[in-house]
Amino acid sequence: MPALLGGLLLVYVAVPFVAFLARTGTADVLARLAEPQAQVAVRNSLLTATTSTIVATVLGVPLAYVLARRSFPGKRLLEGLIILPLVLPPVVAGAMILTAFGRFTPIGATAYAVGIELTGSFIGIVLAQTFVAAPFVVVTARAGFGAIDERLERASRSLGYTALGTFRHVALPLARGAILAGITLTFARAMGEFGATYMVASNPRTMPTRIWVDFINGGIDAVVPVGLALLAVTLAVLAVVQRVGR
Amino acid sequence: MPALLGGLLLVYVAVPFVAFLARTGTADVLARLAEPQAQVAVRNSLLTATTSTIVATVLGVPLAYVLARRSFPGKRLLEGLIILPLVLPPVVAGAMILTAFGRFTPIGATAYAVGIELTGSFIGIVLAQTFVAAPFVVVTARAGFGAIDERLERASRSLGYTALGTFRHVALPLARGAILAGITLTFARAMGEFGATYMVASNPRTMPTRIWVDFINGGIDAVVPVGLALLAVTLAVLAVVQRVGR
Amino acid sequence: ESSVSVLSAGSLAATFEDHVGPAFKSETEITVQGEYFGSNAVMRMVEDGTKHPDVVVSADATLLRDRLVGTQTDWDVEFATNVLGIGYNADTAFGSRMAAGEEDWYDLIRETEQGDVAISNPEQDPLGYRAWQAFGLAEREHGIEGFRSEVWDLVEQVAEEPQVLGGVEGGSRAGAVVYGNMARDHDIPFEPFPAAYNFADPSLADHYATAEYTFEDGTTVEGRPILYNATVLDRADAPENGRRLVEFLANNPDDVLGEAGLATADSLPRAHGTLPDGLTI
Amino acid sequence: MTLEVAGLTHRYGDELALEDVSFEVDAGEIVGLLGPSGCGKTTTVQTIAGHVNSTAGGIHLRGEDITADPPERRDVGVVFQEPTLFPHMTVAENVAYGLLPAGVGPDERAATVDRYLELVSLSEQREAMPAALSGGQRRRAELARALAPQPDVLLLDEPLSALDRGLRDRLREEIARIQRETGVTTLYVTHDQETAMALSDRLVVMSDGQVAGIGEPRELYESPPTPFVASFLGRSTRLPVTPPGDPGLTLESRALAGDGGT
Amino acid sequence: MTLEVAGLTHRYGDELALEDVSFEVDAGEIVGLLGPSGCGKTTTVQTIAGHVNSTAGGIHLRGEDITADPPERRDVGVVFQEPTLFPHMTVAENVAYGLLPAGVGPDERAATVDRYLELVSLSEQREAMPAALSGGQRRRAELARALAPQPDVLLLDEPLSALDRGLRDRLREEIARIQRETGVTTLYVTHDQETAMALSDRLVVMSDGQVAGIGEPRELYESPPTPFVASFLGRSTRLPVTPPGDPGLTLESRALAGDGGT
Ligand SMILES: [Mg+2]
Ligand SMILES: [Mg+2]
Ligand SMILES: [Mg+2]
Repeated sequence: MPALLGGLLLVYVAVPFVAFLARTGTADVLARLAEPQAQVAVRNSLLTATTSTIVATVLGVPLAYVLARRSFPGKRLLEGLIILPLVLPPVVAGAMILTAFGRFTPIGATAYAVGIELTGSFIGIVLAQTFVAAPFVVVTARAGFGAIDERLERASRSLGYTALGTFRHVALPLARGAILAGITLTFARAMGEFGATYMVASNPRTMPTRIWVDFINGGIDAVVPVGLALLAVTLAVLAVVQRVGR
Repeated sequence: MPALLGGLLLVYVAVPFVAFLARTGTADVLARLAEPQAQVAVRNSLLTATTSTIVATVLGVPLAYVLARRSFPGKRLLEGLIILPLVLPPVVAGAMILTAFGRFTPIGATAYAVGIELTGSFIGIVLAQTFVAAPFVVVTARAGFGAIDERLERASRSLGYTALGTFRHVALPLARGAILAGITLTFARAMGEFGATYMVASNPRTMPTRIWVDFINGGIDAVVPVGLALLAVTLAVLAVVQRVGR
Repeated sequence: ESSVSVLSAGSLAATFEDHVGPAFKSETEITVQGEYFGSNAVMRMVEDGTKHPDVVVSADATLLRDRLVGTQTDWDVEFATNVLGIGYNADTAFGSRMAAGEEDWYDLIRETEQGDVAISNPEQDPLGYRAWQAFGLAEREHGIEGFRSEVWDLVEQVAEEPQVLGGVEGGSRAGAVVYGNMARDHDIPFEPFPAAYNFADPSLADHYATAEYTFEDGTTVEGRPILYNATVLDRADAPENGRRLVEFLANNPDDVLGEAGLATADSLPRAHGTLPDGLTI
Repeated sequence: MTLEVAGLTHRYGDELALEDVSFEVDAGEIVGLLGPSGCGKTTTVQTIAGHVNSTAGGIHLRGEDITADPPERRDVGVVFQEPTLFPHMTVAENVAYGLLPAGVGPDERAATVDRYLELVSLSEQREAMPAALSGGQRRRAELARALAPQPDVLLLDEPLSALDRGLRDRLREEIARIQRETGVTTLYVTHDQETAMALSDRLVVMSDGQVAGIGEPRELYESPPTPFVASFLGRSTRLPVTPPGDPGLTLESRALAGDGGT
Repeated sequence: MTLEVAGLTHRYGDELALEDVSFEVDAGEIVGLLGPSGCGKTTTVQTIAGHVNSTAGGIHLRGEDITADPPERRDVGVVFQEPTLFPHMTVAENVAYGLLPAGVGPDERAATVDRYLELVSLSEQREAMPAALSGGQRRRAELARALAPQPDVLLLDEPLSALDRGLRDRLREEIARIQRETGVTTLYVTHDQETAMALSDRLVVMSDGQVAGIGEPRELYESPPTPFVASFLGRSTRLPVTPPGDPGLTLESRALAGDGGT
């Protein structure tokens, strides 16, 4: 019975995928992937999504810890804030990022004055991906930290470790599984991010923006090569993350 | 130190939001939300995202259970398959759904013949949202089930409960927290889903498609009313879910 | 409830949502259900069969005619035109000098920094290649040697119309080459180009045609007037409603299109191919 | 004959975990299933309970062939080696859990729960959550839970191995008393010769997936059928009393150091 | 004077958890902090350990004011009421954990771990994970972990309340021995009069957030300063022997039924 219901969902996810490949075929995938445009997109996506995931993890895991452990006025508000990018349609997220970091905003202009372009650049892509994907690692890691008995951390403090040392030696290793799940979700989302990226930095091209351009120029069939590459690359990276994380 | 790093991420998420509201103002939000178009979008979004979340939960939680408990050949493949919609840019997801369920496909034509429109309809929206958002509840619930000692379930079987009864009385209550987190992510994602929805069913309008149309019509300022409504409605529903789920 | 589905160029989103839709509904009780992508994507999705609207509207009459007439339909009606020009952000140096109106746009744009001014991607969007063509025509019109290549290096090619305007509004761009109706929809200041290169006058078609743009794949597109056309697909679900909408557009009652910021020329509306029975313009 | 295990053979992948294991447990009898770690005791228990499907062989309960039945249709009560109280239910709810599928009505259910909680001396803990119980209390709650639906056979898989020495001795006597009072047919699995000898009416000694000897404790001890049985049963008397590191602490620390399972 | 607690007052929101609590613990002394559940014992311990910041009052350790120090700078060893072994480390790693911030080098660290594991009779479990230990072994591992960095004061917060009766008695004696051998200044928190009387050099009796009496066990017992001390200390002798439900089971089931905490 659970298998039956679950199977239904799997079939539902599989049908579009199979129909898509059946219709489009995968004939000249390799030839198309050999084109420099495609290769650049793969490289850009890997580069930016990895950066975004690292940024999201390095900032998000401590945030998750603070949210799990401390209570302070306005905490509820911050918790709502962190779900925000999850709810926002990517277009709105993109528009928001532009209002904050666009070239002629105070922040954007300052950065530009010192030679850093916050939009239409790798940084722009990372800004967009981080904004949209970071909540996943925060929400998941928070659940992981919440499940740790706080007394273990008190014991660590009384054994001479600072709050930071305790975080490193007790909280982090014990929440590893949850953090790993969060990194998985964040990386997958960053790799697939299109809407906000397209608003903030449609160039340089990532795989999703390349796919969009291929789509409007060449229709559904043209999407297949980079689309498959996106799936393959993402799943490969996640497999490595799982292995290393164990 | 964790608070500092975490604060950085919060600030990063907050800055675009604040900049956005500062720039656009929230003056005539209520007036705009009083317009029937906006109200229809709110209603449609609530209706479809709730339906999608229920479908994803009813199918996805059993799937998560099967993935957590059974091992069978091809399991890795299915696990990859279920992350797929997470990685795909929504446009590609939308294109895939259209190749599977579009009006002139075998499935779409058959459904149309008996009076069911799978695209450009409520069903189409639910199809798109479920495809994109269901993985969250599966991944999260799976982690929850995985954390339950399997021996508890064996004990339940030996006390006279079928596999299904054991699922209901032991596995479900013990994984409740994780399932709740999954439902939260899925609902938030379904509420915010734009790319696939716009491809599969840009009408009837949901809040995200309404926002998109408002945006290309009226620019960034025009996005504010429905955008705020989207956030408010989603957070309100999630607050209720959290309360009921405890 | 009776409705008609429209797949339209993104630049007409406001036109349909705020002007044509409500006016048509009040006249006919038929609801317009609009859906908007770049003109190229529109054609592609109709060809692919991923979208099956009743009415297709293009911001590039030739594009629709080349791609859909003969396979998906055998006629189209040109019903409006539009003006190309520069929309700007008055808070920037470039924008404030444009607003002052004392200097020529082509002098001001050359003083911007790389990326300050945006255009649509010419590979994806007619708005993009029209910018290229307009720069070329302007170079000749004003006798400014090397203007186009100089400016071309300065401007940033961003995705499509929505992104172009989003940049100006959001504060990441000082200005952008846009259509007049877009600037009006978004409430940003707009300076139209002169008729010689604003692509708004169908009678200057031959002049516009002297400017060309060559795509990355080597094909070439000539400049031509901005001409919006529409058709009803052969396999429309609601062909009758579709025809009424096209008729409504062609006859433009109460200047609905003018309200939306579009231009109508004397030569419009103009039909191509054999119009279906019952459709009169 | 309440329980009949005939020719049980089980393979995990390539490895032969059980090989032709056969024995019987009479009504009301308590049989000890004794053997060193890894000899196949738990696999045997799991097969009888229906959580492992044997590669070959059959199991009869009260004359019926239950080999293919799922666990929930077997009327076999199990106390697992590790604790399995449901953490989201009170002690009373845990004990009542198995009564519902057995079709016991609400009133009788409450009475039954009371009776079994009293039997294991946990009446005062009826509303406690398992997390609040001590190790010995948990074990007794599990015993009550397994007994309440009145199974045809009770399987106890090393129920004491996770407990400390002194508690273990006391709880062993408690189990003997409960078995006497309820008269439930019991298979008691252990690697501890002393426990097996003290508790069992009869012994089944296993070694390396096979039955090495069956008989009454004294009989097996006095005339062991195989050298393995001889050495395994004899060892408890031959065990040398090793002097601990610090001679000053001898008796006290011995008592504590010796606790816990294998 | 090793530990000096002076005028400790603590509020949780509106509620007054501690009110002007003052007492001292001499070097090498073992002082029992005794009182019924909820009287403020754990809050006092947490305040001394630095996990709770008191609203008012001060704590001096070896003459130094540590009131504002974070827990890691206090040289206070704690064994919490509930088990807190790090589940991702072996027993030896747990015991070694506190030696690193104390600046003990690798060689000495290994020797120290060996010494303390031997002290608590856990040498054979050095590589075991905490989950594999019995309840009593866990408690002893925690004791070793708390003692290894040689804290100025050891705080034991009802270390036996989660254990079964018999084990409790044995481990109590074990703790007394370890305290004697290491000579560590100890504050032993309990709600159990018997344990407190048996273990302590001196007693601090608390009631409702306040100190109700301080003195040597016998002295307090014989001439209690307040009615509360009288009734609380006296109760262990006045406790009536209630006959259990089934008279046939009397002694055996009593021993088991009485175990566990509060
Ligand atoms: Mg367009
Ligand atoms: Mg075993
Ligand atoms: Mg306490």
